[in-house]
Amino acid sequence: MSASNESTTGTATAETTKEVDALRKVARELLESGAVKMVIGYGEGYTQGKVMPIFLTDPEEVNRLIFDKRCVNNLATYLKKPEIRAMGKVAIVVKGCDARAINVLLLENQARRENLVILGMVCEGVGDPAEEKCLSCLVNTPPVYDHLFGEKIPARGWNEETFAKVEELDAMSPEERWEFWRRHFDRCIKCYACRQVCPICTCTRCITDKNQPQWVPTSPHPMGNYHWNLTRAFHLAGRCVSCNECERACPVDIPLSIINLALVKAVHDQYGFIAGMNSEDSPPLATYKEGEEQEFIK
Amino acid sequence: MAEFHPKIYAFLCNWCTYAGADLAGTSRMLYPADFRVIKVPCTGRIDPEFIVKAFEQGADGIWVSGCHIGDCHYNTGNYYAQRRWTIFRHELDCLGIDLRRLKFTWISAAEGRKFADEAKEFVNRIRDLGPYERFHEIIPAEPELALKTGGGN
Amino acid sequence: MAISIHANNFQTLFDSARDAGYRVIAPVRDHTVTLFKPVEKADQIVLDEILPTKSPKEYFLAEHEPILTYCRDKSGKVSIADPSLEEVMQPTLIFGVRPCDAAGPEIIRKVMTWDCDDQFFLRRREASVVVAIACVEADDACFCTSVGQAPDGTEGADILLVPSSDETGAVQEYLVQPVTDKGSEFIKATKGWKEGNPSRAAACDEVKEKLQKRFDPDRVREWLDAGFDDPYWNTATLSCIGCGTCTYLCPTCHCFDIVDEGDLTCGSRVKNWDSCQMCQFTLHASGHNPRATQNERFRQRIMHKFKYYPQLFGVVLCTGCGRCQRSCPVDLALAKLVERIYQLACEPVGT
Amino acid sequence: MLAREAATWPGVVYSVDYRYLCSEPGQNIIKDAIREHRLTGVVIAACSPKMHETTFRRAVTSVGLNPFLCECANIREQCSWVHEEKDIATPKAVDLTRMMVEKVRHNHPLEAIKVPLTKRALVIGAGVTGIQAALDIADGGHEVILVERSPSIGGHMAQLSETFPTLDCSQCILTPKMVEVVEHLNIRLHAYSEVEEVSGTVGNFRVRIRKKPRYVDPDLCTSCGDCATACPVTAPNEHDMGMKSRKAIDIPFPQAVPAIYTLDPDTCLGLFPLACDKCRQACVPKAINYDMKPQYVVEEVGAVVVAIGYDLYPMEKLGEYGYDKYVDVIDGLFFERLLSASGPTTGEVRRPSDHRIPKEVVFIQCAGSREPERHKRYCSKICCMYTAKQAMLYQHKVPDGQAYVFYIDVRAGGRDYEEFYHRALEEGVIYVRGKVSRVYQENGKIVVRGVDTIIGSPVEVSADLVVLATAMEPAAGSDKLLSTLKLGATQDGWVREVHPKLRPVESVTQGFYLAGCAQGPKDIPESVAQGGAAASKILALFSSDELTRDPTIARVNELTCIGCFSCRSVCAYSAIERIEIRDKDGDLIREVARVNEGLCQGCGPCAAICPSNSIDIEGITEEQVYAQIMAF
Repeated sequence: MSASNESTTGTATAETTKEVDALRKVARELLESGAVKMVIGYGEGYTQGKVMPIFLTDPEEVNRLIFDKRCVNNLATYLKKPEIRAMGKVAIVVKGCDARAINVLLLENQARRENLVILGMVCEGVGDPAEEKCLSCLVNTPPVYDHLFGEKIPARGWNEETFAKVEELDAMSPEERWEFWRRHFDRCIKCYACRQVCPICTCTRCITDKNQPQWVPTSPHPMGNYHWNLTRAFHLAGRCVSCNECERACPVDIPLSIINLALVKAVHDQYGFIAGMNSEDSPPLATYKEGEEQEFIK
Repeated sequence: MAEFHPKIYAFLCNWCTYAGADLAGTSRMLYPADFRVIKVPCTGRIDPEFIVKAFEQGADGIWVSGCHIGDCHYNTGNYYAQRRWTIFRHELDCLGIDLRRLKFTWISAAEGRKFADEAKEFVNRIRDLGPYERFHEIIPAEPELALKTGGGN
Repeated sequence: MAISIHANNFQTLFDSARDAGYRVIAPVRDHTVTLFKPVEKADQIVLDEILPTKSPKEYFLAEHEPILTYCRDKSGKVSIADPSLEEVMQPTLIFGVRPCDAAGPEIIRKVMTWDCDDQFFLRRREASVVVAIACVEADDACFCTSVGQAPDGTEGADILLVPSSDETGAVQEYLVQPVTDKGSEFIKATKGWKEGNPSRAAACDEVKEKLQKRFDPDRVREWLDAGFDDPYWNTATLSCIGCGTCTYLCPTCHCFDIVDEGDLTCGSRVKNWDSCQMCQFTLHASGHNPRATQNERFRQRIMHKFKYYPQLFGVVLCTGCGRCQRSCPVDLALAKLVERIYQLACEPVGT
Repeated sequence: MLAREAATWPGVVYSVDYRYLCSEPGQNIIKDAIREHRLTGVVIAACSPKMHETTFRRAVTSVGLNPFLCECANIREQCSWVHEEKDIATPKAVDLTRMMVEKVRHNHPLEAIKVPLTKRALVIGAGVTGIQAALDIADGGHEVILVERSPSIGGHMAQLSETFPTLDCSQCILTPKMVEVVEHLNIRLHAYSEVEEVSGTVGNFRVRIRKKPRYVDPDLCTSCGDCATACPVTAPNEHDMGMKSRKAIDIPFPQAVPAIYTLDPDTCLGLFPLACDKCRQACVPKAINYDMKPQYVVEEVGAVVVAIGYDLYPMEKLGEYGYDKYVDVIDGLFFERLLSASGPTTGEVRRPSDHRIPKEVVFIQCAGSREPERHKRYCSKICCMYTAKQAMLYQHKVPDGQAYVFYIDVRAGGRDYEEFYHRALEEGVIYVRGKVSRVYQENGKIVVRGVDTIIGSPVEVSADLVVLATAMEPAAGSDKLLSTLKLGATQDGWVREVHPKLRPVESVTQGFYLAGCAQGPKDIPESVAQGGAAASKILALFSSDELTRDPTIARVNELTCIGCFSCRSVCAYSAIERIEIRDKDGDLIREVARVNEGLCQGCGPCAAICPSNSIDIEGITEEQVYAQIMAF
C-alpha cells in the first residue's frame, strides 16, 4: 500500500544517486524479508517540485523512495502516530537532525529501538536556499542508524551564526523583546501546527487541552497566544533538537526557532547538554549536580 | 506611587520559608502587606504554569522561596526547582518579561529576619516599578468594562 | 454605463470609504506572510499574489469573541450581559478579495442561518462591503472551477474588479462590476471610480484556460455515499500530522469551540475557532473518541465538505482556493485526494 | 468584618467570628456548624496551620468530616502580627481567607494509607554500631538478621588496643557484646555473607543474602585449630595488618565470633583433595568440605539498619609521606596492633623493618584529611584523639622513647577529650604545629621535615617509626551497596540522612536507617549512640501492626500518562513504578507510571516535570493551586 497517489508519483524518478539506489535496495530487502512492516521515507510530492512522506509496504514500490535537498520534513514525527506504532517494526529514513529526534524518543521511552530500522542518510543540508538549521548542523552523519547511506562527513557544527538571532534579541531591551514577540504572537491562530509537527511533542493529551484546570487559555487572544507559545517552548527545553519543523509548519511564520534556540543555548551554557546526541544522557531538567547554586537566587 | 499597592504572589515551601514566615510573625517583625502566600510542599512542586497564571491574574510581582540548597526536606526537590527556574528565567527574559518582577530566595525556617527583609525589599522594589502594565495589556479586558459599553440585544 | 478604477485611485477610494464610516481591510504584508488587516495607505496593499496567507473569513467569523460576560458584585449578586455588537456592526470595506475567498462566507451563511441565525456572523456580513478582484493567475493548487467557482466568480462579492493588464502585463486598471445593490450604493457613496471602460480590455481568459475542471463533485459524492468504509481511507492520509492549518486557513471551515474564561468575580464565555483535525474535537468526557485516528478525522473533513454539506445545503463546502495544499507541511493536497476519489468513482466496476 | 464578607462568597453557608477557636468551646462551635449545616469543608482563619491544623482536623473528624476538608488560613503569624497598616492588613486577611476557601472547595476526602508491616529487622554490618543496633532491637523483642561480610563480627573496634579517653581495653569491652550477639535468641547472624539485593518497600522488604563458602561446616567445626596446624600455607594476617602470618585455613583472631575456621580459597593450594588435603585429614569432626558453594538465603524484614562502617584511606595514595618507600612508615590501625596485647608483638612496640623498639616516633595527623586538592576535604574527626592516645601509650610502653605529633589543629570536642589531650602534653608528647613537607631516609632514620608554624622555623625529626593518622573513607564497596539499596550518598560517598539535624539516622528511603561511620567519621561512643538511635526508630516503627501513611501523595492519571518517566528520574524516593498496560491477548499497549503509596512523600517534582500534567499531588492539587491563584 502507499499513499495511493500513483496518478502523480507512481514511477521512479529519472536519475538517482547511488545512495538512493542503495536505500531502495535495502528497503526492498527489508520489506521482502518481512523484517519490517513498513518503510517510511520521502517520495515525490503532489505539488510539482515538493516532496512528501510516503509509507511503503509493497517491495515493488521502493523505487518511489527519493532523497535530495528537498527532503526537509522530519519523518521521526510519524513515530508518535498511533497508526504507525500499531504497525510494529518499521524502517524510517532519517537525516541527522531527524535521528536526534529519534534519540530523544528512545530516551523518553516513546519508541522502542527493537521496533525501528533506522535508514540514516548522510546529509549536507536541505532546502534551497539551505535551511538555517543546516548552517550549524551537529549531525551531518546521523548519531544513530542501522544502515548508513553516503560517506560519513564531519558535522558543520555550531558557529557564530548559530545563535546570531538569539544574540540579536538579547541585545534588545526587555521592552523591545516584549514588543517583538507581541507582534509575532498576534498572528498566532492557535492551529497547533507547531505542536503537531514536532517529533518531540509526544503527549497524547497536551497540557493546553487539559481543562481542569485550564492553565493555558485556549483562546487565540494575545494572552492565550503568549501563554501557549511560552509553554510550548518550555516543554521542549532540553529536548528540542532544532529540526525547526515547528517554524516551517507555522502558517503565519512565527519565528519559533528563536525561542527554541534561546533555550537550546541556555541549556547548553548552563549544563553542557545537547538533546538527542545519544539516547542515554538524562535530560537536564530531570537531573542535577550536588552543590549547584545559582546567583539569581538570594 | 506611594499609594500604589502592588499585587504580589508568594509561593513558599512548607518546610523552610513558610516556617520562616511564621517565625517572622511570632517574632513580630514588621514588613509590608502587599503579597499573598500560597503554600506548596516543596519548591520542586512549583510548575512554571503557576507563575504564568499568576501574571495572567494581574500580578505585579511573583516571589518564590524554599529551603537552602542541600537542606531540602525532600533532599533534592529544590535542586530540580533551581534548574527549572534557571531555564525558565532565560525563556521569560527572551520573551520580554521584566525579570525584576520575579524574585527567588532560599529562606530557612530559622531565618525569620531574612524573610521580613526580603519581603520589604521585594514589595518596595515592585512599588517602585509600579503596575506591570506591559503584561496587563494582554490580559482580556475585565467584563465590567465590556458591560459598560455593552448595549446587548 | 461601464465603470472602471485605476490603481492610483485606490487611496482616494479608501479615504472616501473611511469618510463614509468604513474601516478599510485589505491584504498587507506582515512579517513574511500576507494577511487581511486594516490599512491606511493604498501602497501597503498586496495584490500581486495568488492568494493572501489567510482568507478574510475572520471578518465574518471572528477567531475569538466573547458571546456573554458575567460579573459578581460585592453582595454576591451575579449579572450576565451580551457583549456590545457595535464593533460587530462596524461598516467594513474588505478590499482585494479573490473570488474564491469572497464565495466562502456565502457558503457558510447557509449553516449560519440553518437552525438559528448567528447574529455575530450575519451582522458582520450586513455591515461589510466585499470588493473582489478577479484572478489573472493561478498555481497548481488552485481548483475553483472543479467546485463550481470561477476566477472571475461573483458569489459573495458586492463588487468585482476585473483586471486589465497593460503590455508589460502589469495590472493598473480594473473594470468594475457592481454585483449587489449594496455594491452599487457603495460605489455611489465613495470616490475614486471612473466612468467608462479601462483603456485595455479586461478579462481573465488565460487563467480560465489553465483552470480545467479536475473532478466532478457529484460523482465524488456518489462514491462517498458508499465509500465510508472503503480501504482507501486506511492509507490515503497516513501522512497527515493533524495540524489544523488547512482548516484554519480554509475560507469555508467554520467550526468553533465555546469556553468560559474568568475568575471568581467576572469572566466571559468565548467562541474560538476549532478544527475537526484535532483529536480533542470529538473526544468524549468518558475518554472514548469516535474519531480516534487521524485517518478518520481526515475522512470526516472530506465527507463534510463533499457529502454532508452538499446533502444539507446543496453546495460543496469548498471554494477551491487551494490553501490546504499550499500550506500543508506534508504536501497532502486535498484536491488530489478528491481527484483520486473521482478516479475511483469513474473506474468501471470490477477492476 | 471578615466573617461578614466571607458570608457572601460562593459556597460559604456559615461564617462566624470567635476569639479562641482552638479552645474547647471554640471547637464546639465548629462541630455544631458542621452538624447543623452539613458542611463539606471548613476554613479556620486564625493562626498558622503549623500551630493548630492537627487540632482542628481532629475536631472535624470527631463529627464525621474528613480531616482533609479542613484548612487553616494563616492570618496571624503571616498577617496580623507582621503588618501595622490596618487598611491593607485587613484586605490581606480577607484575601488569604478567600484563597483558602477556594482551595477547600477543591479539596476532597483522603483516607490514610495503610501498609502491612513485617516486624523483623535487617542490620548490615556487625561492627560495634551494628552490634549495638542488633542487640537493642532484639532486646525490644523483635527478630534481627545481622549480616557481616568478614568471617568474624566486631569490625575495626576488635583491632583496637585501648580506647580514648578512658584507656580501657577495646576488646575487653567489645567481646562480651560479640558473644551476646551469637547467644541472643532473637538474632540470626550471617557472618562471611553479603547482601545481594533488597526489594520491596518500608515494612516489607525482601532481602537476598549470599553466604560465602567457608569450606568448613559451621555446625561441625569445634574450632580446635588442628586444621590450621596441619595447613602448610601461610599468608599475611589481615587482622594484624599483615604483620603476623596466618594459615590458608584459619580463624581471624582468637576471640572471633563465630568461632569457626574459614578456608581462604585464594591462598589454599587448591580446593581439590589431590592438591593438598592436609586440613581435611586433620579435621576430626570431618567439618571440612571443599565442594561448598555459595548459599543464598532470602529474609523478609520490615526495616534495615545500614551500619557498614569505614575503611582507612589507603596509604598507597599518600606517597608524599614515604609509605611506599619505607616499611617503617605505618598507619594508625597498624600501630593499634603494635600496641595491642593480643597483637603480633604481644603489645611490645617493635617497628616492622628490624623489629627494634623505636626510640623516636613521629605521628603525622591529617594524613589525607583536610586536603581538598590532593586527598579528602573533610576532617576525619577521630585522629586527633587516637593519635594522642597512641603517643601516650607508646611513651608508657617505651619510657625512654619520645613521641612527636605533627598537627594542623587539635580538635578535642567531647567530654574529657581536651583533658585527655592535655594529659598527653603533660606526659611529654611533643606537639609540633605544622604540616610535614618532606619524609626521607637518612642513615637508618626516617627524617620528617616540617615547619613549626608557631615559632615559624623549620623542624626536623629523625624518627625510627612514622605513624600516619590516615583519613577515614566510606567502606570499600559501600557505593555498590548504596546503589543496590537505592540510598543517597553525599559528595564524599557517605550514606545520606534525611535531615542532617532533625533526622540524623533516617535515610532518604523510608525503612532504611543508618548508623555509625557509614554516615561519616565518628568515634565509638557516637557510633554506639547512633546504633541505639536507629534501633529505637525501628522499635517505634514496629510498635504498631500496620503502617499508616499521610495520603497527601502523588497520583498518576494513567489515561493521559505517556510513560516518558521523567517523573521517575526526579523522584528522590524511587516511588514511581513502571506499569505495563496490555490488551486481552497480553500484548503490550503502553507503559505508564504508577506511584508506590508506601514510598511516596508527596513532595511534587514529578508533578512539576510531567509535560502533560498527568501527575497530581493530593492536598496540593493543580486545581487547588489554580483556585488559590484565581481567588486573589
